[in-house]
Amino acid sequence: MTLLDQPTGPSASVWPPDAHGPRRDPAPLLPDPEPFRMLGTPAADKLDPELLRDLYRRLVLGRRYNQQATTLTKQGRLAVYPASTGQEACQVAAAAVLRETDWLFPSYRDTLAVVSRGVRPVAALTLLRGNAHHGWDPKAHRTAPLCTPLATQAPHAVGLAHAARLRGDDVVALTMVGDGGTSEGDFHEALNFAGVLNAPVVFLVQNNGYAISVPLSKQSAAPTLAHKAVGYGISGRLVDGNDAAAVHSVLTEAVEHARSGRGPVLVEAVTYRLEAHTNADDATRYRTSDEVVAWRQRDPLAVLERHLREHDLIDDAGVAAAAEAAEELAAEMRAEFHSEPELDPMSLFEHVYAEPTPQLREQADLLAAELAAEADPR
Amino acid sequence: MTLLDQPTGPSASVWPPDAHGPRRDPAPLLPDPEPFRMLGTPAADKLDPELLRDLYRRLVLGRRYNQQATTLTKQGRLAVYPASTGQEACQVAAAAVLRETDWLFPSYRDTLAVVSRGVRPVAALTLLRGNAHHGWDPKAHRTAPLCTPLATQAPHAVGLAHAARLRGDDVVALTMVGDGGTSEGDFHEALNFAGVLNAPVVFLVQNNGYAISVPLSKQSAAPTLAHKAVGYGISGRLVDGNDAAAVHSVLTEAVEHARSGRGPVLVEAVTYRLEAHTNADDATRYRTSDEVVAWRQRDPLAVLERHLREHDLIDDAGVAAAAEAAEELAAEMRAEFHSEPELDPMSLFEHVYAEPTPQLREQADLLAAELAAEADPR
Amino acid sequence: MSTVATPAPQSSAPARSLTMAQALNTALRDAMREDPNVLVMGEDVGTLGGVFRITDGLAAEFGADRCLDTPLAEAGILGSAIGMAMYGLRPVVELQFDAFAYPAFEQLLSHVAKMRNRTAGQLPLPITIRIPYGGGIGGVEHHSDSSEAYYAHTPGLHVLTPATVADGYGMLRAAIASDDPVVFLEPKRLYWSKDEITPGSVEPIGRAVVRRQGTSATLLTYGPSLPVCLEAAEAAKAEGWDLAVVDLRSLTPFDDETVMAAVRATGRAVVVHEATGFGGVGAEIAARVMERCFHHLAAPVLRVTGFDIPFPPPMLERHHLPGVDRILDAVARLQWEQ
Amino acid sequence: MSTVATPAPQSSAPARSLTMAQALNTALRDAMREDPNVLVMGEDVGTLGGVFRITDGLAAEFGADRCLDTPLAEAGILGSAIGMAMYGLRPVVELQFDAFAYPAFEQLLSHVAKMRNRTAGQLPLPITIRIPYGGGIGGVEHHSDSSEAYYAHTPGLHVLTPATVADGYGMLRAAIASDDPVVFLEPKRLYWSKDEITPGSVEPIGRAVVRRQGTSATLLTYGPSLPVCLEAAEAAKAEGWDLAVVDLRSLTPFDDETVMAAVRATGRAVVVHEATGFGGVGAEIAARVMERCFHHLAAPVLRVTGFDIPFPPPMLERHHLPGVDRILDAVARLQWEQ
Ligand SMILES: Cc1ncc(C[n+]2csc(CCOP(=O)(O)OP(=O)(O)O)c2C)c(N)n1
Ligand SMILES: Cc1ncc(C[n+]2csc(CCOP(=O)(O)OP(=O)(O)O)c2C)c(N)n1
Ligand SMILES: [Mg+2]
Ligand SMILES: [Mg+2]
Repeated sequence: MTLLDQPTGPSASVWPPDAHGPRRDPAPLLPDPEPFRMLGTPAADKLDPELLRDLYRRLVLGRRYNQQATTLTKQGRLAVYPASTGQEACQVAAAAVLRETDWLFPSYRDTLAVVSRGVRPVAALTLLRGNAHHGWDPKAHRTAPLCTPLATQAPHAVGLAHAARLRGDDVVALTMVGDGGTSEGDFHEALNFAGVLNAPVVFLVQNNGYAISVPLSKQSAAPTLAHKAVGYGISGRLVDGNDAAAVHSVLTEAVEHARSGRGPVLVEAVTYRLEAHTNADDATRYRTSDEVVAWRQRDPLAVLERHLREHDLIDDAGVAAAAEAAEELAAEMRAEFHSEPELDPMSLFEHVYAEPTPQLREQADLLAAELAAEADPR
Repeated sequence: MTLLDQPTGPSASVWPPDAHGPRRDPAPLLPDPEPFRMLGTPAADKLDPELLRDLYRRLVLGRRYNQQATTLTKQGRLAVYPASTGQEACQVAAAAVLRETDWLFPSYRDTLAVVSRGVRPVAALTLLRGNAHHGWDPKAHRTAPLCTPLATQAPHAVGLAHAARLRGDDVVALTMVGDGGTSEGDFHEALNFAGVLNAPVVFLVQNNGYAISVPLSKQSAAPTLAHKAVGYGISGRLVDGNDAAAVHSVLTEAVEHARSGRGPVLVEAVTYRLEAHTNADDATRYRTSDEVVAWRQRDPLAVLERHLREHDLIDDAGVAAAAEAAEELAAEMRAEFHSEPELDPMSLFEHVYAEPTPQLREQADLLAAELAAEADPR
Repeated sequence: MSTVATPAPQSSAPARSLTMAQALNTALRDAMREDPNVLVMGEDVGTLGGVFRITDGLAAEFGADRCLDTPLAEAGILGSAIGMAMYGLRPVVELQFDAFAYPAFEQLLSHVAKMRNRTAGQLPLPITIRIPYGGGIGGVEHHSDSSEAYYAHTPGLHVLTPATVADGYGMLRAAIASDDPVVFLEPKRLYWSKDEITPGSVEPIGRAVVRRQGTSATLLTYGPSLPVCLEAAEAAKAEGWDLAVVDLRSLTPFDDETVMAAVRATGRAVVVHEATGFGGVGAEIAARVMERCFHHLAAPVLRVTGFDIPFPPPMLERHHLPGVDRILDAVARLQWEQ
Repeated sequence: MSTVATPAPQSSAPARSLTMAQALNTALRDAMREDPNVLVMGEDVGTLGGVFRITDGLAAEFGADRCLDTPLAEAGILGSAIGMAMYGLRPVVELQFDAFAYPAFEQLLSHVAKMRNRTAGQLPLPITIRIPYGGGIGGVEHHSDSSEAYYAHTPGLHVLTPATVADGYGMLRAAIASDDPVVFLEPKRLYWSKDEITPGSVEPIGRAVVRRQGTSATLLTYGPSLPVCLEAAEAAKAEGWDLAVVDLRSLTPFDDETVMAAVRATGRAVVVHEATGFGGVGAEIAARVMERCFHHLAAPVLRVTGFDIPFPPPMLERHHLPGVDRILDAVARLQWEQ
């Protein structure tokens, strides 16, 4: 009856056949509790230098993007900005591993991943600028709107991936959730649905150690967040989120795993938010500068640049070229945010429904009359 | 600052100290994927015969209770009855392992556990009879009302257990959830809170294979439901839910574990609902009679009685005495349900708030006038 | 009103006598036959055919993928339906009972209701959310809530509730055909009501209908209270009142035109619904009728609703639910002497 | 009205000038000092002192157990608060923003609101649920909802919203002292408003207050719209209108007495709130005023509310929110010629 493969069977030995089976063998689902690393390990020697240089350019761009967005916020050009500074390796890798036909389901902090997916910064930042709720064509970019209610995008990713599979399409959905977001019921329900439907979804948890002020130790007592996978019969992977090569590698495998019908994957990337939660937050209230300094040593950009330099995979010209591209992006951002966005108050009544209700038509008339009176106060 | 012990530390080897630790070692949390059994194994030899006889008497009583409630339903004396026939070992053990000062948080199917806790059947069944929402003093019996919205009672248990701990009281809360209920977000949030707070809670999942018509294979792809524990840093145990001695033993350990401050425990008891979901359900639509027959072979009452007989731990007189006590209970139930419950329509306005609002007083007057007119139509 | 693609009526299908449950089932089946993108999902909808059998036989005809038994998690159900709709499917979600829709409230408010608006029309969500609602069937607590006010107050949702067997069919077809999300509230105590339907007929969204003409006063109602109001109107004849009865059918959008005309014609009105009165949909109806028909009214618009209490236990529910006598008492208070 | 244990006023504490945020903070601190059973819990309430700093310093004074940073899960927060209340604690729960209360909707409706009733008074739940709500601070989507209608329609909850700094203190004290659950809606755009308070004073639950006497018409409002209405009343003087302004303060219970008296005195009324109009609390107010004051009214009660749209992006919110002009336009439509 069903188009989909059922999850693969149990190892008959561990479970009596009459007891509501089949059940999976837990062993292959459990993550290695040591985060996967490549840079600085022998594994790095086998990496394609061009991939590393590409990741480096993306990281440089990403860092500059974060800086420019932060500056724009200080200038009042954005209503609020949750920076991903320090998390750029996760952001750019999440976009890099996806095909054009795959879908990304970002959270509010993931605008860099959206930009890496090809969306222009001014569009990616529309929500945070405050002129509209959303700025890009989600279908053209196969990128869902930024999601603010925590973890609520996770079931969307599962549904979309399942729908694509029903249609016979080769699509993977990747959704990004924070460590705090893993506590929400929606996270659980999404992973459970994904496991049962064997949907081609990758859940990328950026564990940056904090949910605003709340540290991971008050968020979860799990061995690692990746260990949550086993409760859903899906595979868990743990990766050093500040090692761009490792994140890229683990996510590439995860996406391939999902695409090939072997089921969803939960990836925990251990990283750190170097800035405050948003510009409105005061991080000194809940963490020490020592901690921040320690994590700056593991800045994903610095880590990768050091590797490239040490292995002679990049020269000053390469570094300069990356910086130049980043400056171009920053200049583009400044230019685009320089002009005030066009605003049409009457747009409030558009797209509430396919066609406005009689009630909305009345209300639109009221606003139109007010605007006319404002324009011509007599 | 905090009264409570923090969860015990990480094994330093598996996790870099700067990466949002401490993290737990997963190994001790993982359940043995083979359900724990005692009856029919050498472990049974060490069991206290009096405990087994006590469990037997409770099972006989429980079975009779289920039968009588089902009969009352057929007679229209209950609005609906979700029988726990086949699950009596879980029901009676859940009550038996608790101290008087502990709290029970049952679901709608767990009236037998409530009765085993000392609540009279007519009170335990009030909700299902339909004359009131609830029938016993929850504080006196330390038993929360039957909970219908699935898994929503689980966070209550966590909060109560945590509150008791804050007060310095030696209280454990045990909550009962079905296999289907484990899919709800509230289940996840409760386990996560319990793990983080290290609250003295035991989660007993009665996995009876179905959520109404939906089999476990469509509910979860987990190796076992007990494996979900690891994602919360709590201990998971798996037990044959039709082996009363095993359930009693595992739950006793779990309660002791929680009480001693070693943290919450998730116990999955694998069992089977021998009757339909409720009297309103038609189980033939979704399961074969072969399956039911196979499970009847593992009827918890038959399993224990066989054990007792084979080991000469009970004689015919003992069996007859148990049956007699059960008949007394059934007679009491018939008597209590024979009379119509007293109903006071004006009670609708009581206990909405500590004191009725002016709005409720007006509405009460309206109903009073209607009742007066009904009584004296003129 | 919402765009409703009117599917070609199924040949010249003859009228058939069905229960409301069967009419809804037929509507689902017809919609699934016509559009391969329509799929049904929820708890127990597949093998069992739903606890009220509204999805009976659909899994057999269309397969388990198009009539999907989901895990037991309402936010997950609605949340994954959102993702499916984003990919072009048209999910029809069953939430098993009124109170069991609450776990999906965040998905409903923060996503379903807003997605079209927040993406400036780029991600419409053609999702139908079927919810059996209301009392009158002796359900234990959490099985009898009337939750329409929560949905009607939420912009971006259409909120429909059929009161007749024919509307059960026609309105459900319209809901599924709508490109907007529809909360489709099924009065569970009318599931067993019987009447004729014409398969293939689609009721446009947003139109109220006058079920009974009358001259003395107008009863404004919907869903499970319609039959009660019609009964009250019959009984009122004995008192010399000729009551009009309007079935709103669609709470959002609201058919001001039909309602105001019906009230102006009589100059008196009573709103009737099962839900708790305070802040209920009846408040909106009474307020807008009085705003718009103030000088046509001989008396204030009165409301007959459930009390402001949690839904009572089965044996007491009849005292809570608006009945014929309570409606007639309200009609009697419409200041006939002045 | 609800039982309110009136705590002894703190000695002869002098009036102090505070922001609303500070007043709320002081109320929490005073309540925690007086009753060891009071505890505060929620996301970021501990170390950070809350994103609006309402719980600032409480963890330092009372410890992490009485000012508990919880995991990020609203149903879990409210659900565990229920268990704590069952054991005799009096939890004050912070849900960080309006739209982030929705995940807790099932716990709120199916348990918090009903527990006293379903157990015939045996399990009262003295829980205060603080929710910063409403717009006007340039918040991005999901940070500006006015969700009071959902709560006001739910029997078993008290729904309070302070509009002045003094009420921020006095009403929060009353909420915490109440043996019933209270949804305490804090107008976030008034957090920075400043005024004097008298520590120790508790406002009884359920009383509206006339903030401004007037003879021409009565504005009925609450929470974030009170200052706007007072401003409108000032501006109305130029048009020759003398407007009364009533601050409802408590939506449940509703103070019919004060409201009806204030409306009867002027014969005209406008209801003002930020929330979406359709099915909003304003509908209830307008309906009950017209039901009860029909023959005292020279014109229908009008409503000035947010439009029936999802809350707009920051740069457009001013067009959505009721402002002085929109209120005066409504006053002008109160049929002065007749
Ligand atoms: C349902 C919900 N509750 C609360 C919030 C408020 N909030 C916004 S971000 C945040 C912390 C999120 O932490 P995490 O998931 O770790 O992501 P990070 O900010 O670290 O990227 C909170 C509590 C929200 N957006 N949604
Ligand atoms: C939140 C919620 N959703 C749906 C239901 C309707 N419902 C009642 S029982 C049930 C199945 C429960 O299955 P399980 O948790 O396995 O418990 P069992 O009935 O097997 O004891 C369902 C779907 C409910 N009570 N609550
Ligand atoms: Mg985080
Ligand atoms: Mg079950």
